[in-house]
Amino acid sequence: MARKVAVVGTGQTRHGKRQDVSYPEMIREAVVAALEDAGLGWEHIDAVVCGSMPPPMEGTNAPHLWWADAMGAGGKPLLRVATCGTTGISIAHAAYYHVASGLFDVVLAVGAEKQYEGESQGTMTTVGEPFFQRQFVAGAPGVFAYQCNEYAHRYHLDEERVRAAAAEIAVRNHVDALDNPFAHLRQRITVEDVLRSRVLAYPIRLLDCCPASDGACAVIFAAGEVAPRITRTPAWVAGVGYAGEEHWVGDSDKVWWQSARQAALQAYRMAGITDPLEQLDVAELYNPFSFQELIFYELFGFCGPGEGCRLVEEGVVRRGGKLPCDPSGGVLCTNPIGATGLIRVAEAAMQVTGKAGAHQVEGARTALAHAIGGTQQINGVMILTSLD
Amino acid sequence: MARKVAVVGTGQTRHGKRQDVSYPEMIREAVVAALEDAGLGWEHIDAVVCGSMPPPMEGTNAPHLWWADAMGAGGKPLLRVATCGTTGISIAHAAYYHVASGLFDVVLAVGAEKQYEGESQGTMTTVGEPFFQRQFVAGAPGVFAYQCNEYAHRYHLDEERVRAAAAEIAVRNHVDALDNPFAHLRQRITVEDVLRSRVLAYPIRLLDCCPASDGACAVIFAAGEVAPRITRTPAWVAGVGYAGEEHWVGDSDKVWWQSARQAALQAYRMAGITDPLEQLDVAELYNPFSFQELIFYELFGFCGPGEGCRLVEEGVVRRGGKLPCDPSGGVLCTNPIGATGLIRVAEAAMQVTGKAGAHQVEGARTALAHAIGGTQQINGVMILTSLD
Amino acid sequence: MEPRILKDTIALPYQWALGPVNTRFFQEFKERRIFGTRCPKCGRVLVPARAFCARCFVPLDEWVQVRDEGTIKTWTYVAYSYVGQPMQPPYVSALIQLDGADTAIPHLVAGFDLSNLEEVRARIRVGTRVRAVWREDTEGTILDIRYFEPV
Amino acid sequence: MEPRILKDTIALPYQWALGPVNTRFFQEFKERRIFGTRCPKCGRVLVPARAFCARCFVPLDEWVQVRDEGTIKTWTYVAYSYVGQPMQPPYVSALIQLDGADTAIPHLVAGFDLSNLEEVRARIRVGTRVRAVWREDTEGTILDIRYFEPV
Ligand SMILES: [Zn+2]
Ligand SMILES: [Zn+2]
Repeated sequence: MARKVAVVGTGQTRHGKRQDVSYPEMIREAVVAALEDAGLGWEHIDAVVCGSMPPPMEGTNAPHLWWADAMGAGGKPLLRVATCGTTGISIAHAAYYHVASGLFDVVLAVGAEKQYEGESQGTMTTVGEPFFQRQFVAGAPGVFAYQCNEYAHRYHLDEERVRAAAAEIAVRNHVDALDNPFAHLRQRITVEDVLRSRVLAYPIRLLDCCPASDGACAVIFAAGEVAPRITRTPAWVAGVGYAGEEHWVGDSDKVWWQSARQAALQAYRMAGITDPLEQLDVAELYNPFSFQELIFYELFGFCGPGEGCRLVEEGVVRRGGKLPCDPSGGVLCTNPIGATGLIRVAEAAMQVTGKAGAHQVEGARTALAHAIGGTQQINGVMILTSLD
Repeated sequence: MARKVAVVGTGQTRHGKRQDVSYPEMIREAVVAALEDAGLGWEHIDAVVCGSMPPPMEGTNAPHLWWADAMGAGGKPLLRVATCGTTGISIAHAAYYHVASGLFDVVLAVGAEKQYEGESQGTMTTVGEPFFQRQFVAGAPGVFAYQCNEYAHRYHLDEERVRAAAAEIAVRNHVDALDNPFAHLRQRITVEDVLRSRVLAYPIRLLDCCPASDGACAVIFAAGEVAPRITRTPAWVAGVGYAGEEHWVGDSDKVWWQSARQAALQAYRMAGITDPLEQLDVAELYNPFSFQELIFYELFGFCGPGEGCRLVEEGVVRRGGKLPCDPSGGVLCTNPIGATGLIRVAEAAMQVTGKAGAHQVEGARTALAHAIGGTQQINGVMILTSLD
Repeated sequence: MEPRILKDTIALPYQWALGPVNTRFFQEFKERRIFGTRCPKCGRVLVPARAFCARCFVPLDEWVQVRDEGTIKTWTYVAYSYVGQPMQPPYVSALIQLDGADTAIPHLVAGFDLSNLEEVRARIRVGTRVRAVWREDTEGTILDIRYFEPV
Repeated sequence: MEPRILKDTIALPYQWALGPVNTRFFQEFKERRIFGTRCPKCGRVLVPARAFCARCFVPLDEWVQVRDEGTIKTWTYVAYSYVGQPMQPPYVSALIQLDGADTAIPHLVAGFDLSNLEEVRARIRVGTRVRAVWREDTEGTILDIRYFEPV
């Protein structure tokens, strides 16, 4: 039985094109915001866990060392975690293990990216091994477009229906982002705009696709014994699940995606969740591409296999519905990749503690945060709750 | 109080120029060796923690994904840790936290490097931030040569005496490596050879400097409840210490090096060590450059400040002495960087469980493993013991 | 004062060791033969040939030739470009399960007009049969197959 | 069969944002002025100028000019070369604490015969005083100082 752990503070930068600040200055914005939210000083932090995408993304090959001063990491254990797109949720998991181990009481988790400083898709292409796959991996859109096309075919879904549901998700995320002061894309769009936007990697069109963002997120985890002394509103870590996948892109099923399913089921088991649609109040899914979100509804048990479109059509997953998804506007509107998974955790914590402001889901008590990474190789889930 | 954790198995590849195998094939050599040592199957592993240097070192930008199958990581949590030179010890710490948290019983830690596949010093130069430091960071030898020259000056030591002690350390490591079947450099050298070898970055000469190695290491950590069922010879983690440093290379003292001192003192406190020279039986120090080892003797309390040379001169730190250091031949003879810190942990575990073969320190019960990383920014220590 | 930007390029050379299994695979590839390895435990034929099975963790040494024809498992039409892109868009990237293999490999599908998405959609779907079009002068790399074309 | 090697080069372009503090620092640098920022808490003058103090975690906004002369805190003579090396060996890299600063910066020491280590050792040691030699045409980069020369 692991030690109880809670999120006691979160901080985000304004996300977008942040050429106004250097990398460490951007990091510090998020760290200071999280410390202020928790009412802590940097001297109260026992250890720091941080991360971003592979370092060629920004051309600084051990960025945690450059960030150290901005995170107040001098004299503290400093871990850098880098699992690709999953990085943010991996940071959260690693920080959680630090505290759960009993060796540290208060741990700062920091994720960040400065996509405008390098070539994200060029870097991601070199994630593939050099002999067989690298030539054909067309950045992230190329990889995930495979999954989207296979999905529609698997369940014999009408392509137009899937297309419409994905467009609806894109529109919903963009509308929700207008209520999130940290969001990158802040523009009202219509289903027609989505369908008219140019194809990146079929079926993914420009407005089905996340932006490249600069930004950082910081989350403070504290042990059960100290969390209530730090804040009146701890967001307890109720469950964690995290699973890898085999290496070769063509070896395993990415529609009934084992690692995503396993990560969710593990987290549910730990959190005592047997009926996610009933027991979760909000979910921050990792949706860099609108279509993918349909798949996660199914893998996470919000509906049965092949039924994802229905949840969109019936309004179940929109704000005001039974299980609002991505009320922050999601990855689709904000994607500083190394921070993105951690932003899901921060947003989940904000929701269950009533701190989400204009995009607050009323009465939210239990929330799911999720991220994926690699060429569809890792899934991580964390469930937060205000219920003690 | 953290859960008890032990090392129950270790595995290393033959280190050196390993162009005979692909990266995953090399990884698998170490993993299979560790599983065999522990008498476990891959299905007994609950989670995998792995890492290497910044990925431009090998030009594969999320290598853990490529290694996944070789580590048996499918369907398991898979974390990639990358803290620069410290990576190996950071992997050990992170794997230890996993088990200590109570969430996992058996965790596989894997570190590796394929230095012959890329340009190590070119990659390490880009560890420096691009505005001020990168131009002047002459790879690892350049950074650590600063430390070596400052050391001699700080304590008003006769440069010839320091030079002789460092040469003696280089010779001792090379001799010891002959008894280590996994070692990369396997050649008998003399003090004269060291002094005649060409200068890389004064005072560091070629034979004061570690080689560039390919290689991998795997270590299996298990919870206190299950470790004794896995092996009759668990190597208990008695203490861990880990500390970061400020970012700017010219801001802090690298001779009386705070992060190294702090890491050791934390680990000693946890392990109940008050007199390291008496209580430690063997130490695997991170010595990519012969001179540095003198500094660690002092920081780790084997002697007082400025007294490092005496330990060499009096034979205290050689095999047969009071506290043999680097009986494996050390980093100086084998440096697959991402594995190197983990090799220190593996060697420490091998020593305290009597599994070190020809380089066994007789009767060793308690051992210290250590690694450093970044532009002198991180130090990690782990103490292993066979004493229950 | 407008914050400044510093521009530079980092270029590093690499030499990746193929190891014995990939070396042999590409040796056969040069002769326009495609091999997998069969797992003695789960029975699957894994393509490209592997040194070990990810699901059973056992070493593999039974080499099995598969056909250079197969079925599209999934695909995408790539119409955007980026710095560092290995291929020139537009192109079709697909996962293709070769006859005799239990896994699919990524490669290109081409050999017809790729300028228009709707025409591509008319030619390509999950399940479409395709066949390798080989280079004249094979070199032992994955690009010895220029692309797969619909049968 | 001899295992094969695949060779390639990866080149990627970057544009790093300097942010307001570095931008201002290099603006002054262009005019051959070197600035640090003073920490209101610990009183140290940090060079190059910083947005915050690593030890006190407070923002810094008091800019303090320091001299372009200082003292070598430590040094090395670099005589080996590698792919991707920014400078051409042999060269002397040193940490130099400028007069008025509480921290040291890395830079080159030159302006005399660098071909022989023993001659270099005769000129350079910890404690040697040095002075910046500036470029004629400054551009606002750290290389506007060509090197430091012994005084
Ligand atoms: Zn099998
Ligand atoms: Zn201060």
